Amino acid sequence: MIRIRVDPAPIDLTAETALVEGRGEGAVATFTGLVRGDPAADGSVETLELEHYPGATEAALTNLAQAATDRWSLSAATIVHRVGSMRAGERIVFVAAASAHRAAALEACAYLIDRLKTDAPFWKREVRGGEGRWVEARDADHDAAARWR
Amino acid sequence: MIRIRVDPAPIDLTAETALVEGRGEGAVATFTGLVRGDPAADGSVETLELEHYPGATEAALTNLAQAATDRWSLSAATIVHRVGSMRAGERIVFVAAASAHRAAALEACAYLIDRLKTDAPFWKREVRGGEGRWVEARDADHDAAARWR
Amino acid sequence: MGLRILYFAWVRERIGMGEEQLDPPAGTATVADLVTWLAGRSAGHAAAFADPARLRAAVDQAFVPMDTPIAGAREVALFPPVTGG
Amino acid sequence: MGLRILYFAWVRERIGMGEEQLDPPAGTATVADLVTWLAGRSAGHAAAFADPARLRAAVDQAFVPMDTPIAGAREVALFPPVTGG
Repeated sequence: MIRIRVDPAPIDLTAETALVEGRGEGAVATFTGLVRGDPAADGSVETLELEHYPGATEAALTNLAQAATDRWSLSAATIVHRVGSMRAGERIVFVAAASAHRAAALEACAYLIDRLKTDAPFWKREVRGGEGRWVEARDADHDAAARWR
Repeated sequence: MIRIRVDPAPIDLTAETALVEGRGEGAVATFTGLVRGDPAADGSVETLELEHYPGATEAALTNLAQAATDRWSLSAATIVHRVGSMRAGERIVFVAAASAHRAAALEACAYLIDRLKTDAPFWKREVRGGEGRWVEARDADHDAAARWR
Repeated sequence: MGLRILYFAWVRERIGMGEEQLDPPAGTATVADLVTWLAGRSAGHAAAFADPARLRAAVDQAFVPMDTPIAGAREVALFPPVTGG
Repeated sequence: MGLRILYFAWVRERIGMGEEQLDPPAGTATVADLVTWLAGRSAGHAAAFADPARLRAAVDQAFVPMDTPIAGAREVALFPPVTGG
């Protein structure tokens, strides 16, 4: 099962987890990214806005889930990414990998989130004190993605 | 936050996840182990029975969660393990790690489940076709735990 | 027909629109050539494309390097490095 | 007082009980010595301890090697390799 969802609605962890666990395999690994308040000189993050490239986003995430499924023989690979406006503490992204083996599920989960950071067309804008600022890409994300090549 | 629970009741993923996500950090990694049907010559697993060493189990899991918290500066480390009798598809174990950084959460999650397999006093008994059989320990589990030393 | 050109994030904001349909002149061989041509269209375009090192591209929805040919392409997207997840 | 001895999984099943309180004889210095002595107590004990390579131990709830001294210990547990998770 490959499940890709790009949606302005809050991520329903219970429903997403049930889909993955329902595949009948023994090992499920997940990663959830949450909006951080990240207090700074110009205040904490009030809202985070996620822009994406409709069509290309879904294609990139599908490719990623398929690559993980092939590499680790997954029974399920899920990527759910929220778009639009969200607040501190809310979920931005949820990825899950199910496999018969725990090492495969754990590695595939790390792969999905590492590659998503560099390979999917999303852009974050933080609003602090009423002022928006586009988040800069991090070199560390490229290093993390590169280890899977 | 360190949360350890050894309980015959089903694992409540929604409640456990809420506790971990409530710590205000940006990255949450989880691993869930489910009872596998594992069809074999003598039938599929009807029930799985988990025996443990009361007192020593909780101490071992607390030590493990504390070690992960110290090593990866976690804001939350959760280990919930079911004991008693359970059926195929049910959750045996849930571990979660929350951190400001995704690599820390992912690594700590893998550490928790790898070390749990060798360091906590649990024993599994599978019932197939009405016949119980104690599960043998796997060398691969020791190799997986050893990489964290 | 023309080429569909998409902008995202601060590239979109500086240009002041998310999309335009254009016919690049003959000799516009690569994404980089396209960017050079687009930079001359307005002050907003110039500002968006002032630092090519901060720019990324997709041709027909696939991420590509800037020296990728655009012959036959239907859609080119220009944007900053991605920051999802 | 005596020493509290706990058995788990198939060790418990073969012995036919989960726990006993015993006074090991003088000279029972290590966990391995204790196991040797226990093996003589019944056919069940002998069956449980027939293959020392398949046996693990904890002294006062901490996993230990078989050559660990038991002087001063209050509780010794004997069991197969663990299989949780």
